[in-house]
Amino acid sequence: MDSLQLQALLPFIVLASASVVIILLIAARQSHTVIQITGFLMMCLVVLAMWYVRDVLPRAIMPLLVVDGMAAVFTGLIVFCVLIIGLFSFIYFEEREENPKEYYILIFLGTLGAAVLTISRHFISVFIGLELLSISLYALIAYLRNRNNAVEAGMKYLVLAAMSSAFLLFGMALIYMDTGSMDFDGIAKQLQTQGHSPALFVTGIGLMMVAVCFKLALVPFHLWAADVYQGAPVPVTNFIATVSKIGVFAVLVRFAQAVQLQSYHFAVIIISFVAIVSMVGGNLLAIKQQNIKRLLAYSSIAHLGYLLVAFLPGNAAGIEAGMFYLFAYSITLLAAFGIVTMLSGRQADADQLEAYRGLYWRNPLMGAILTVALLSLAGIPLTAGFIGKFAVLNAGVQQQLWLPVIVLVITSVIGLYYYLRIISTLFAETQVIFPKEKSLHPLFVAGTYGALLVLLILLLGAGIFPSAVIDGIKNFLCQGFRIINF
Amino acid sequence: MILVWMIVILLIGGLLCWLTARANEHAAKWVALVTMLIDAALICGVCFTQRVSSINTWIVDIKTQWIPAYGIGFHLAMDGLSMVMLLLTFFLGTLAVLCSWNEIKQRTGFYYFNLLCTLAGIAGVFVAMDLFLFYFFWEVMLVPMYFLIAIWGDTNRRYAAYKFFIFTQAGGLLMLIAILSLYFIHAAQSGVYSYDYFDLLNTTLQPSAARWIMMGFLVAFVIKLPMVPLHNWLPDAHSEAPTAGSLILAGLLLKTGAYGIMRFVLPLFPQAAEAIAWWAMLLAVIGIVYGAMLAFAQTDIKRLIAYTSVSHMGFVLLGIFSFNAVAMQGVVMQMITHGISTGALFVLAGMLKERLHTRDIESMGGLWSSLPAMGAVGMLFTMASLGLPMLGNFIAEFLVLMGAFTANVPLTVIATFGLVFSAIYSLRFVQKVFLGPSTFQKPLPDFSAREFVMMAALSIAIVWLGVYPQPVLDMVQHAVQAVVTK
Amino acid sequence: MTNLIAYIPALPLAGFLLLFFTGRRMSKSMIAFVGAGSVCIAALLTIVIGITFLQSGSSANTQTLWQWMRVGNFSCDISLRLDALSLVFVFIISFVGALIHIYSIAFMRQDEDYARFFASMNLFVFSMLVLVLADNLVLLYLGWEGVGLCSYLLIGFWYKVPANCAAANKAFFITRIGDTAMAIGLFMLFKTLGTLNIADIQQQAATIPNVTTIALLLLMGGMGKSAQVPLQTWLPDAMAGPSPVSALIHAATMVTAGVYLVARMNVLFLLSPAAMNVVAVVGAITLFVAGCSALVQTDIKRILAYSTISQVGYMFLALGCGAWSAAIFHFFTHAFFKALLFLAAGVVIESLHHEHNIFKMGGLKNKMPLLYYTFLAGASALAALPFISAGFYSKDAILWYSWSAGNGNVMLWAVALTGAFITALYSARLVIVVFWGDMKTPIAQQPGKLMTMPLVTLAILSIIAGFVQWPHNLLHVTLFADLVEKVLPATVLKQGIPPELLLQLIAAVVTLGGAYTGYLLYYKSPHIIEQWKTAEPNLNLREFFVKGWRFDELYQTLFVKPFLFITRSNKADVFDKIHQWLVTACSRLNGWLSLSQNGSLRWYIGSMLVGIIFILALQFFL
Amino acid sequence: MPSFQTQPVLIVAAILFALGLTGVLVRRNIIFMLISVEIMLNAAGLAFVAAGARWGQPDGQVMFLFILAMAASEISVALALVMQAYHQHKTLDVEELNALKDGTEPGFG
Repeated sequence: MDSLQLQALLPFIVLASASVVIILLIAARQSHTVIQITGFLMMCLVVLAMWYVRDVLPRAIMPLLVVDGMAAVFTGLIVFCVLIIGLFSFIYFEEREENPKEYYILIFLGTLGAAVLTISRHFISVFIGLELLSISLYALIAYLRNRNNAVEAGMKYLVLAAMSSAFLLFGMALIYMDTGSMDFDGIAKQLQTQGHSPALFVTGIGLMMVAVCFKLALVPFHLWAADVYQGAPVPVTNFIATVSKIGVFAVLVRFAQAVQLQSYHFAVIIISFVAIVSMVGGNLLAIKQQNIKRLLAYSSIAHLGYLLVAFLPGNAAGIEAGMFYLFAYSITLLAAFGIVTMLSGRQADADQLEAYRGLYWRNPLMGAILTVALLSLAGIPLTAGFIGKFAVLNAGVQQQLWLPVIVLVITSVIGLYYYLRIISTLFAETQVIFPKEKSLHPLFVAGTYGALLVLLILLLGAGIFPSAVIDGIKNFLCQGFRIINF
Repeated sequence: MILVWMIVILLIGGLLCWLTARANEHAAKWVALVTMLIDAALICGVCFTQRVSSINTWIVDIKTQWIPAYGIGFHLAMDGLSMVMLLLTFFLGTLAVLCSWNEIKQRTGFYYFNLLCTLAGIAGVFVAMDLFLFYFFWEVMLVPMYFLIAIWGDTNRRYAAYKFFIFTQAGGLLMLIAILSLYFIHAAQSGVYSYDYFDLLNTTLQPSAARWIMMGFLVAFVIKLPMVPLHNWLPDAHSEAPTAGSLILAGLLLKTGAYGIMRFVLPLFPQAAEAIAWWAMLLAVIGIVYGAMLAFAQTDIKRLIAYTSVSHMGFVLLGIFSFNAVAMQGVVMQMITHGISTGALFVLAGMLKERLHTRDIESMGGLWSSLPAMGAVGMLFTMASLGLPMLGNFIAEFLVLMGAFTANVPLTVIATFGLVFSAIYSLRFVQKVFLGPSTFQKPLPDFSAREFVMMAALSIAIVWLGVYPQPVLDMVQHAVQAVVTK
Repeated sequence: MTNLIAYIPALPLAGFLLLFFTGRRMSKSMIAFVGAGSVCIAALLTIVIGITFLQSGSSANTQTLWQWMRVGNFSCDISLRLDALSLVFVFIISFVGALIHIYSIAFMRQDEDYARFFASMNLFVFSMLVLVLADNLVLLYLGWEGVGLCSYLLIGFWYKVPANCAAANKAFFITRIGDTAMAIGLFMLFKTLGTLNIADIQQQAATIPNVTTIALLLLMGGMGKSAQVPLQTWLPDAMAGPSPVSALIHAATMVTAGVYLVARMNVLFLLSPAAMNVVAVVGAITLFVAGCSALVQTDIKRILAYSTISQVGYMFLALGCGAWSAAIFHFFTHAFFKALLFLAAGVVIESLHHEHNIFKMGGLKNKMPLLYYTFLAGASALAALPFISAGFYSKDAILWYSWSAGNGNVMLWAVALTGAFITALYSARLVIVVFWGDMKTPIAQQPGKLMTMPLVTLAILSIIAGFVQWPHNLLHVTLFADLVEKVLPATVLKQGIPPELLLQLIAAVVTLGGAYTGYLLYYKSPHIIEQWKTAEPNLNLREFFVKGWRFDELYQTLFVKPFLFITRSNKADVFDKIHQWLVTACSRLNGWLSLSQNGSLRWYIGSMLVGIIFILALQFFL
Repeated sequence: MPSFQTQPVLIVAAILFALGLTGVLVRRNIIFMLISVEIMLNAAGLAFVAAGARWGQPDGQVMFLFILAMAASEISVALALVMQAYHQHKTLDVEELNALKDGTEPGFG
């Protein structure tokens, strides 16, 4: 490993050291505030490091990792999400009596896992990243063990995730057995040069797809999503909905790109099938849901289905569209869960729709942000979600994937109903006066509001002037393709 | 730049309303009124500085890049047709502000914000010459309209608002797919990625492709129009919306559908449109008769008027698909006069509701003696709605039918008998509301000065259009000719 | 003088606008001054213009006001055209209109909606003038619909009584059906000729291939407005309006708009013998059907209404036979005597506490002699008493032409003759029952000067108006025919028909016989009627006639009830059900899918396994 | 090519995997479910070792070590959760852990 490679890995090293720093701080009995600020600074440091190393990209660290433009985009997105989630976590945990300090260790470890996923080009690194992420999540979900049935949620996630890991591993083993390589490029090369036994390879891909679908909560492996979203603390839910999905999607994209997954008929069929049933199932499940966390879980099932439509073409446009979509989806969910966090009280999360009745009239800013977020989820213009959906449709129509595209359209119309349902609740008349019980550090309240405002500006900005984002993604991807083709 | 300014002024005015209402609830309406008047003055200025009869080209044309990555431009342009529609928009918009004056007592700031945003969206639709931009405005006008219905509507407002949004969104997304398909076909042919209307006009399409793509556009437009059997959102939305909402819905929103067909469907897909002309005319005729029959059956005054819109817009569809200049001019006239006459009836219904606190015509009656001026105006607009000569609607329907007669005799004959039905429901309306024994004992106030000004403006407009429609006909002549000759 | 034509309709329009906007703040005398004054000036203007027109000897004067619409290859203007035919109509409209307005000043004095009445009347006069002065069919249609509107407004003038509104609505609907047919006719004309200008149509008519259809469609329009079978049912109900309205709109002017239309479009009808026959047959049927109904009515205004239908039937008969000038002549005389009868009936009704039933009247001859004699003049004109009434000259011409004219035949003549008998019979009945015999209801008030003056004027006209046109074999005065035949084709006579004198004698005898029968039945020996009434079939027949040949009931079952049934049962919009069904389907699916989210970890594992198997199967079997 | 026969080992691994899967599916006790998951992981490990042997590479065994490490850490977290679950529910039956689910919702629209 030369110094340039080391340099390329700098952001990830900083990220890894963040956990260590937190551990040390806890050992030094520092307060929640200090840990929070340190965590925030560490994340900023990661961003700085990424900025610093941008010139050495793309760079492969054989055989496990590759840091390229695509990885940079995904990691940047992940780190951004974690920055925001970290801010929200403070006000969420500050109210609760449990000791929140270890939470930060776990969240940074999980982030590291997701970040590793984005740069992995080898089964081993995929596996390590994924497990790092998963094991952190087990603990994170059940972190507030005394409420919200958090333990139940953690338990369910654990058993199912472990099972899906087993599938992933078995699938990997089969592919390895078939090709003799665990390196993505190696597998690809092997597939091109010599005849391989389709049965092993196909089964392996199938089993791996199961694991990926599970992590992305796609139908028919979606059943955990609602329960876990509901049981986990709100920032953790937010983390699952954004960071873990970005990481897994990143590795999916990289793997698919390497082995040209979309050139296999069976793979296209599976992905189309999963995408379609996810769009239909997710939206239908959400229609009557009254619990906003569950509702967002179902909505994210549907959204990941939309994302797969962008993934289906397997070309640059599709990947760009997918990245933009993930970007839009992430900031939208960050904003939505941010509001949920803000409204969650000492006793319970604000997950009942009733708690949102007349929110706009009580707190116009929060109401407006949540409204914009929901409109973005529904894909209404002026919001990032619309451009995202447009990009996905763009990619789908270009490849003439009529069936998924039509299903996308129909299901997003169905989906519109439940977003509108929440929105009209936000604007409904209200008699109930909700007591304000928070007395937090004004800096953090200001910070949280600031974060929400930033998200709002991003949501609208990416909806009205998406060029900057799209061009950014394009530029980074060009770097990414260079390494893959060299 | 004048077009951009028109839209921007509306948006700024809307924001100002929102902000000023926090200081003073009454300030908002004055801000809104001034905004509308400025815009109305602008468009009148354009109208007078251009020599009206000689508009045979695009008067104002602004074209810049917006999202270059997708070939999306920001292209606004105006020809005679757009200009007429803009005149109508700002005329009715001003009235919408006026008729909300006393009706809206709560949350005025947000109300006027939404009102002006809706108008901005509508104005945008009429001048957008980039298909993506068109779609953008098309969707943008929905959200504030949704709020207008869902927040300030009547008892069943949420249901109506959902229905309105979901119906139009469903059509809109299909149109988006169609736009994308057209975009890619055009790109494949010319190598230029562009959503520009004038670029896409040069696309040559396979008949089958043209048919499908056209259907995508058409579905969106006929839902908005609305055409039976896709009209169901309309009665609910119209009857539940606040008065200004109904006015804008009936007066302007429906017109965007007709405008879309004239501007996009016919020029882009002339052959495909011709192929389905018979079916479109058939559905139009069904709409005319069916809407009239349902209007006759209603007891809710606003619902009744809403169904008359279904009937009247049938004439629009009939005229458009008869592909000749006479009918097409009639269609433009119908768009304007229907906007005025039905808008006036909705305003009238709003005034009645303000005084009687009911929309049920069974509980009205004999109001002419207590409200003579209102009775006279009501009679005037009912007569307009049943197509009495001397009033604008007659010109419109006469031209449409006369033009359509050259295209399809049997259907036009049936459509003409729709005039009998329109007489039946109109007279029932007058009789139930204004004639018969008086049911209200306490004295009711007749027009206030504000109401008088509104009704006078509408009455003068409708009579003027009936007696001297030539200026309007001249203004749109070239636009219509261009559509017809395609 | 040509550029003064526009002032004729403009004056009543100005009156209307003035009354419409400021009427509620005007005093009653001011209203009367504006309302009646505008029409009176218009009448004077008409006379001036008419005289100049006649002196100038030109065939037509056109005045174009402004371009109405020009679209593609279609253009039409707001343009007025005065020729002999229009002149006759304009004269009647403005002159009779002025008289009726004067009468109304007193008649409507007590009404609170004085201004509204005069406004509507003025608007009517305006529309009617536009109708007859229009130089293109679109403008004609404008006037056509305008008079329909005014008719509606005035029938339902006393709108607080639901029955009046119903009558108004009925009038509007039924005429609208005719109007719609007419509109289709206009579309067809435009499609074939590319113009709707009347002069152009007349020039190019020969090139129209489907002229019969067009003519019949236009006829439909005329039948609606002119209350011809089968669209006649609205007119008897229209009597719900004030008497001056009945006089002006439903007797003198509007109901003859159909006659005007057919006469104006004579070129088209001449090209189509079939259409001519239809016109004649419709007229014949109508005059007979309505005459029978008029015989048995008891409401004074309804009798007059049916008689109007019947008389307009004569006009149609004449038109259909090709006796163009005779039809217009009958319109001319009919306007006077029927307006007179209605106005007089209005006085009777007013005097007798709004009593409409003629059998509760009686004995007015001595109490109200002036009224009696004017009414008598009108009734004799209606009955067409030979020589002394205007009706004789016009109706005799029609009877003669119904056989002798190119399109006439003996059947039509026979029907017309029967009609003449019936007309004389019910005219006599009306006079005798209302004015003779014993007084049954006390008189409340005598008519004032403002009311008697128009009555007397019209009575005189009812007698002398016929002198402008005498039968050929008597004096051969053809002033009227000469005038209108500048525009209308001359009547062509057939060969081989009985001598005119014989037919005239028969007609005169029949008329007198009818009048005598009336005298016999209702004065001399009323027991005959009483006896006749005792028989069951006769009662049924009477009932049948009273109900206007049960046309109303027929339409009720054929159209109204099904329409009401369909609309009522579909009030909630059947298409809504489809959308509701979609919503329900989504809701169901949601329910079923929700069942899978049952919180059981083992179930989750199981379904995951199923998913895996499914995906693997998908891979291998596709 | 080494003469090592991968086929039988693979079949054994598959059987082991299926056994583990069956175990997860049929057992109600959380502990046993976890054990079954471990069996599945080990089956995958076995497959890796076999594959590594087939290609004469150490990678398979390396992977197995990773799997072991991951399984251990996972189980440690899992056992902590099991403790908590037992603490709260006084049972290890997974069927008792079903508070989180779709409830019956109020009416539509």
